[in-house]
Amino acid sequence: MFQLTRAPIELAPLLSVVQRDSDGAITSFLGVVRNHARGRRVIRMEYHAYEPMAAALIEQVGRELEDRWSVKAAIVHRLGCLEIGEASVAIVVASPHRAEAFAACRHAIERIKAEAPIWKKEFYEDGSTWVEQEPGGSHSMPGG
Amino acid sequence: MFQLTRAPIELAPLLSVVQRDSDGAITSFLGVVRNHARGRRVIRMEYHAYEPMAAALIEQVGRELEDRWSVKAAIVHRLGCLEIGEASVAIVVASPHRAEAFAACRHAIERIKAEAPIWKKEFYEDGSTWVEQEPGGSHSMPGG
Amino acid sequence: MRVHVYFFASHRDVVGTDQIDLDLSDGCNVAGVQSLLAERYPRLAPLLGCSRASVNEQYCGSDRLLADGDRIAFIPPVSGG
Amino acid sequence: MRVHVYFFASHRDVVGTDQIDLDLSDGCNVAGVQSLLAERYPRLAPLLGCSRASVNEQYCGSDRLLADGDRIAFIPPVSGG
Repeated sequence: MFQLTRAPIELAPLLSVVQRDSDGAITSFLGVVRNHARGRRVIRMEYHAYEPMAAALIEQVGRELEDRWSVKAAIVHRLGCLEIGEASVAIVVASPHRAEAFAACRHAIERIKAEAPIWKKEFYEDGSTWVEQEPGGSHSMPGG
Repeated sequence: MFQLTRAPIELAPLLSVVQRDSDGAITSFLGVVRNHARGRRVIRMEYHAYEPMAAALIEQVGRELEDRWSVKAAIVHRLGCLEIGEASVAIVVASPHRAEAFAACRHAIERIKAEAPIWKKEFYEDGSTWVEQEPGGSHSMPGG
Repeated sequence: MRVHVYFFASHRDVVGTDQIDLDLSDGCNVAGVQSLLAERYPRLAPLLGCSRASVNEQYCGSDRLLADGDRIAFIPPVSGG
Repeated sequence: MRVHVYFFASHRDVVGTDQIDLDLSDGCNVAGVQSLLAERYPRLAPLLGCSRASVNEQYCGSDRLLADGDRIAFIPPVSGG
């Protein structure tokens, strides 16, 4: 399952999508909206995408994981308005062994953060701004 | 929440235990019972512990994560009889940033696998055996 | 030939619309579209410089030649995940 | 002094019980208990060699001195997680 959604993300259904009887390890990553960024208090977040391209990229990343590590993966990215604490992205990876499950999960979020045409707009008490970090800027101050 | 349990492990309650408004990343690891090991077909698994020592060790590992990476963690290890696909251990780590969440989660499962006085007994169609791997043996052929 | 150009995030705010069509002469490439946009929307020009081009939902270089009906976007630095 | 010794996993199967009490002379250490057990349960002896000792639920070295009431275990290679 590789998709964009406007509904709240639930982890449990993703676990059952990926898990096979031969798997001994399941890793997951949730990106969640936090209450501060760049020194400012954030009150909510809006996620916006170039939808067909973002959907294709997420599927491509999922296939990469499955080809490179022989894992089974699910990736869901949420769009629209999110409150503090809500998940913006979920990545779930099942594998016979844990090393591959951790490596693939980490790879997926790095690829999505670097490549997926998705933008967040941060809302503060007195305004809002699109977050459009320079590539590389996110390495010295990584967000979620 | 750092504990041993005989009940099936659910991930969702652990997520809500660890998540703070300042967190942007939540990683989790589930160890699950798989249907083969050491070249044999496994039909179920039994987990057994030196309970007071295992409980103390799990709590100690959780505190280590919180001290070293400033994350919030939950660790639950299940005991008793488990069917294929059931989770034997869950580790959930919340952090403002993802690098710490991944590092802490991985550290926790490595520490538990190396140190926690817990043993699994594998059941096959024609018998059973305690798994008592030599330390280091688990590195060349890591289990879940 | 006619191509479709899509705008996202801050670019959309600057341009005031999410999509325009452009009529191009044959042989035009992505860099040519970028120049046209920079001329038509001066406030967009500096933003285009730190964007990545895509054609038909695939990242591409600025020398990519265009065909009738192509969908073009200049992707601002992304912040999903 | 009297100490309590606990057995787990394959050790428990070999010994046939999960716990015994031992009466020791003062000054006895963990290595002394290991020798006593190896003598009393010959099939346990090789298993003790690849175990880690614990006293009162803490891993310790074999030179650890024991006190009345201590809880001792020889932890077989673990396989949890």
